[in-house]
Amino acid sequence: MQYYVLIPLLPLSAFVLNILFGKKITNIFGESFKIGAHWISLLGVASAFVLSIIAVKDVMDGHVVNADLYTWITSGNLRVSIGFLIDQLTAVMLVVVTSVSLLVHVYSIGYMHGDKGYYRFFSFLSLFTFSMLMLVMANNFLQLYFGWEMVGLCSYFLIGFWYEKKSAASAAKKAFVVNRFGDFGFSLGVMLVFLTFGTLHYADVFQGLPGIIGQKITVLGFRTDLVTVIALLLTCGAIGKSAQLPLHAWLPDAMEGPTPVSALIHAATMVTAGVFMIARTAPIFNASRTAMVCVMLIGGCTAFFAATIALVQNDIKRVIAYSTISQLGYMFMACGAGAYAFGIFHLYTHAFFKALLFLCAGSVMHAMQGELNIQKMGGLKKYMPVTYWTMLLASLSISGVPGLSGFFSKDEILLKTLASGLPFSGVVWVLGMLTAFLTAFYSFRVIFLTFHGKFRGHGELTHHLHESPPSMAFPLMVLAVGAVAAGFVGIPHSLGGHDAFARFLEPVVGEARSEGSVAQQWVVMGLSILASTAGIAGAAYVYLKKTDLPQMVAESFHHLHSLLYNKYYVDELYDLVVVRLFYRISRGPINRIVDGRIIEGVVNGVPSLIAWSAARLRRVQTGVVLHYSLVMAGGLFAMVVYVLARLWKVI
Amino acid sequence: MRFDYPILSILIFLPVVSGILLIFVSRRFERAIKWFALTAATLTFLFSLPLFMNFDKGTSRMQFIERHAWIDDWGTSYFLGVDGISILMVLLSTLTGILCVSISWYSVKDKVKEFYIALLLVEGFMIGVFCSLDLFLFYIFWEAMLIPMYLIVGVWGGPNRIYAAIKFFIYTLVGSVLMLVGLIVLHHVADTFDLLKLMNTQLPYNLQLILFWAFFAAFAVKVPMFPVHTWLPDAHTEAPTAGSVLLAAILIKMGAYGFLRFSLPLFPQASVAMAPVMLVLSVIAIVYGGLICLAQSDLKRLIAYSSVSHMGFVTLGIFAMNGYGVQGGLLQMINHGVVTGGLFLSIGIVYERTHTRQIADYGGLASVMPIFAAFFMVFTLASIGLPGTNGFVGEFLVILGGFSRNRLSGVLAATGIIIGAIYMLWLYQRVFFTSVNERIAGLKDVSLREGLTLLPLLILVIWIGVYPDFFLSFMGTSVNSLLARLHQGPLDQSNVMNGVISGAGAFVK
Amino acid sequence: MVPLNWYIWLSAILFCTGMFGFITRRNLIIMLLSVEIMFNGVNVSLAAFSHYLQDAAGQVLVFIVIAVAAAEAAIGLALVILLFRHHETIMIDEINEMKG
Amino acid sequence: MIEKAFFLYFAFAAVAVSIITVTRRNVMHAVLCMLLLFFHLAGLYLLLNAEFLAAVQIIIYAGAIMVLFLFVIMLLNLREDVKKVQYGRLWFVGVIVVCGILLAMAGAYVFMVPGQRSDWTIGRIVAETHTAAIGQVLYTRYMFPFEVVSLILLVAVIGAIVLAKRQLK
Repeated sequence: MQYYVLIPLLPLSAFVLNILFGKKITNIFGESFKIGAHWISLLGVASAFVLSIIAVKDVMDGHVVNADLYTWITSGNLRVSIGFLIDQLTAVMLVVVTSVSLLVHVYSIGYMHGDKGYYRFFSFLSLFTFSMLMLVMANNFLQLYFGWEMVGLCSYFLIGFWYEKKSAASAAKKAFVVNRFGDFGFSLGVMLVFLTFGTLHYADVFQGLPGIIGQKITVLGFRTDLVTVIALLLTCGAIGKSAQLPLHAWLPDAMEGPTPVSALIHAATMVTAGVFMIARTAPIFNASRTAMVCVMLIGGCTAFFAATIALVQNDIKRVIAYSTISQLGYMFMACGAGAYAFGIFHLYTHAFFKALLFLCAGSVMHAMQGELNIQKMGGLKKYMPVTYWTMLLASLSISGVPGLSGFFSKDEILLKTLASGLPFSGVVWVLGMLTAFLTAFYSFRVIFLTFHGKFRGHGELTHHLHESPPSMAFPLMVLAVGAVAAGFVGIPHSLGGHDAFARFLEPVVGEARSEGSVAQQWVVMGLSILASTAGIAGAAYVYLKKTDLPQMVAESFHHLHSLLYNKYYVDELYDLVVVRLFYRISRGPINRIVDGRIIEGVVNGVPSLIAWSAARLRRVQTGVVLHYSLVMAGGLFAMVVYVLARLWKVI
Repeated sequence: MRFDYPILSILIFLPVVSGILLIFVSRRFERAIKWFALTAATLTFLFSLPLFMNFDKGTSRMQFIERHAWIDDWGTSYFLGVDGISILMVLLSTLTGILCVSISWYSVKDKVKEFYIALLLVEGFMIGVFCSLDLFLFYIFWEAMLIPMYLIVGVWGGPNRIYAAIKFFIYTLVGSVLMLVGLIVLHHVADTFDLLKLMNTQLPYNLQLILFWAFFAAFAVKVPMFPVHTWLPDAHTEAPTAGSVLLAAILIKMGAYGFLRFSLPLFPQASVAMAPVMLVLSVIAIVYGGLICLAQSDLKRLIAYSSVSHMGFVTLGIFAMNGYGVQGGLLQMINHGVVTGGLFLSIGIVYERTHTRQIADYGGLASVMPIFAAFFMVFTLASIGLPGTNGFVGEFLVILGGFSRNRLSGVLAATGIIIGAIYMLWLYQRVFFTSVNERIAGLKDVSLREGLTLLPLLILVIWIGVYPDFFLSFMGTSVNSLLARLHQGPLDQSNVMNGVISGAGAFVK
Repeated sequence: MVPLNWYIWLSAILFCTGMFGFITRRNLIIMLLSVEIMFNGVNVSLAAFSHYLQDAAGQVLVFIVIAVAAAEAAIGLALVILLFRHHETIMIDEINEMKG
Repeated sequence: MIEKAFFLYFAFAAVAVSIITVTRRNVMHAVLCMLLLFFHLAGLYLLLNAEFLAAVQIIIYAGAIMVLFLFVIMLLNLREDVKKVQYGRLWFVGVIVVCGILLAMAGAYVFMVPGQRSDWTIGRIVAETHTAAIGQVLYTRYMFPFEVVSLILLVAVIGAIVLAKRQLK
């Protein structure tokens, strides 16, 4: 057996051990002696991380693995196996997943300390790691789908980790169900892929792809391009998982889960699965211009849309959540523009700084006794310096300050979008630029409101304010290094680098559609630097100098503010149109009328009709002999007449 | 493959004879009666294992055949055998038998002896249904099973049990009577009840249509398909736990099994012609059954309606009439038996403690009974078809089958997955999450006996989910030969409406 | 020689008279008497046919009818006694225990 | 001619008497009229050369059955019933039906075709004596009905006793 089989298997066994025996371990060793359930998970994930590094090295040496483990489902032509494909793309994902997961595991030791579901938390984290690894290592669509759904399940478990809270339970369900809407399209896409190509293995599908380009298919009476339909169906799944418009509504609610979960699942790894999937199936998307434009438009709109909402939110985790949606929009933009490598590059850098942002937020929450409202914070800089400095680095990175990792990836995306030459690419590029400005603004709004100025919270809280324990601080520092340096692997040519990251991924996802002219490169870079500095400066001016300005702006643009503050009323709309409608239909027409009246009416109606007619018929039995004799005589008469009539005919 | 001992007869008559023997045991020895019933059920299960081991997966012929002369004048004989379509159902029946005995250990308190007699009789007759290769014998088992089942619902059921039992009985009886008429017609034409001989008889198309609808009446009620499903929620809700489990796991599979065993091979052209109608009904059942779950406030009723939806997948798969669909449908039959059986067992466990089935009376159960919550979670996930559980494999194959037969039916069936997730997770949330409802505070978690009852099903959920090939390999050959038979005749799909009309006309005549 | 028709007309009229009594009278004993009249009406025609067709079978039938009439009268009257004991009346439409 | 005269007398008397029977308020009167009817019918049987039947008519009907009726009437106290309305409420319907049947029968006679004559001529009956003739037919061809009738009578005897007995221990 090859070592790579162990990469998902180790976290899986950690999960099994933990879920079965975790409680006992915790009980035996007790809270004080800190050999808790986390060691099993930690061990599993750490070894997976080490093996991933080995795998990356192997891939760099040119050993691409594509091997089947065993046959999962056989039915007719359908042969699906559980197998592993480890190429450059997978290698990147392996590193991202296992490293962030490992750090979040370490962080959780401190963060979840004393929670009664301690072992449960770690077992689910391990299960998530396993599922995510299965997702990225899959060598066929169905296994991808397996991982896809399993990470959704883990997300469900972990969002609803504090299930006693009704909001947490509802958010968990919402996340799962909204994702199911996306998966609906995804699963149909997988089926269409199978029916078109007769196989679900990536390699075979991509091989058969040239043969079906130009084929038509009838969908609801329209004849459309087959590849486009497949690509759009796959996009459905990606939209759901990566929280793009219009299925983004679950991600902000998902912040009900513990913060490490938000960092790992709802920022760094799971939500990027959509981007990963698009990159993985890049040949299919490349074959359909329509699908690419769709993806790019969705990405651009989502990026801008989410960034505007993030401007006015007061819940620190929600701001970061909307920022995640917005950054995922960038990745979609990149994929849509055909620059898959840069989408993945942004995914990779984003994983570090976004996980860091979340973990810092968790650290702040930890100190603030669970308070999330940034309006009630302030001046935390002096109490928690590690958290402050790391979060500042992350914010600088996300804002795209030159030299930090976020700068390289975002800049490249904007450039490649502009250069792609696809329809609407200009519009999307403008949206991306605006988003860059907004991103810098809201990121620093959080920084300034949280760490600068005076403490605006409850007076008593000041006694509790303290830096987080080392197990939490250590991951912050490691991630901060990542947030700063992760981008160095992909320094573009124009800055004297070699674009090493994109070169590395080229065998899998191909080159970008166009490098863009030198002039474009410099203009885009300049504009994006301008946007980020403007955003930071604007935030500093508004939230440090003129602290009453936000209030004034909010009042004078009252409608716009409440529109943004209420997230464009999307939740309310969905509640009205989807949720209510479902329940209405179910309760009224279906349950009460069709089932209750019509079907049950017929079913119970037949016996009651019989009973009714019997009640009428029994009146014939008067019990009076005279009536019976009369009827007998009448019968006799009738018989005689009948016989006579027959005789009459004969004669 | 033949044994030197009649294994199928043993499987059928071991429980039946044990049930009859129990009649002579005094009702005072309750413990002895329970242990006896458990032993009988376990022995039956153990006897079914050699069947499993020695089954030859490479052939579509009937195996373990037993044939004895019975009533020669009518062309009927005592003829048993299994193939890839029925063997898994036999195994599921024997397994379910044990679980039903075990789950009723303390929950059935009065008329204990009679209860176990009825239970054992049902088990034996059910196995008989799945093994019979003679239509007359099949009909006898089919009807015989109804009587003890009627008693289980009507005697040991909930407050509204009489209504439910009578409804169940009349519904199924009406269907069965039409099937009986069909049987007689079939015998009149072919002069035999022997299934294998009948399969070699080419019936005229119009006759096939009539017979198809006659058999449809019986099978559709059992499945239950869309307009004739309303007995199911009532019967499930009122039945005792073991009754619900038997209903869900085995009894309603008999309808789908009937389609596969009789309707499709005996009336191939009619089945092909009527398949679109069946597909429409199946899709309606999937969506309708799922939507109606959202309006339910009773745990068992909700699961019962979800059965309607899931059985819609089964019939969709069968009438998709391609390898994926039929195999998926068959696997989905097993899956639904395992999963819904598990859900009903779980509800029985908690009902024994709280004596309420109203969802509103629960809440926060996960804090009170964590192990139970874990079990229920797995069954819930399997029910919504999460990959890695058995539900996914079945649903995927069925939808794939439906999709390749008719895209729209596949798409609509796939919406069933969304709806399924909504109602099951909503149910789970209302029962297990949020703060602890005071009515259920302090309940004991599952006992060892209850855990052991649920565990086999849990293992099956994961096993089929992770390595379904083991189970699919049993069916492959049989399904392929069935499909080959189905598609050998002239396919005339354009003439469906004419078929319906002439079929109806023939009925009138 | 009396024509056969005359006997048959007589038989018909007697039969109808008996039937009239049976249908219209409320008194159970009278009804029984009416039945006897109907029997007799039939007997007349049987005997007449026997004579005109020179067949002894007709008379044998009359013989059998008389025996059955006797049995009927015995059972009927026993029932009358029983009814009278229970209801203090033999007016038949006052007794409707068999009403559905 | 004299035969016709006798027939007409017996026939009209029988009809008149039967009408009187069914219309009496007093049951006793009805029974006595019924007796008269039986005697007249016996006369008709004589006209038909059935002297054995005439004897049976008088012995069994008049002698046994009517006596049974008389006993029962005397056993019951029918004073109340005598005062009540004697005809059912639907009597006119009865009349219509009866008239209808009479008409229908009349219609039927139009088509009446006598069957084939058999071999029991007057001469043969006279030669064998009437009783012996009936006996020959009754105990050969009609043996089975005869046995059945005997069983019916047995049942009637037992039934009548069981029904009319006051209490069964």
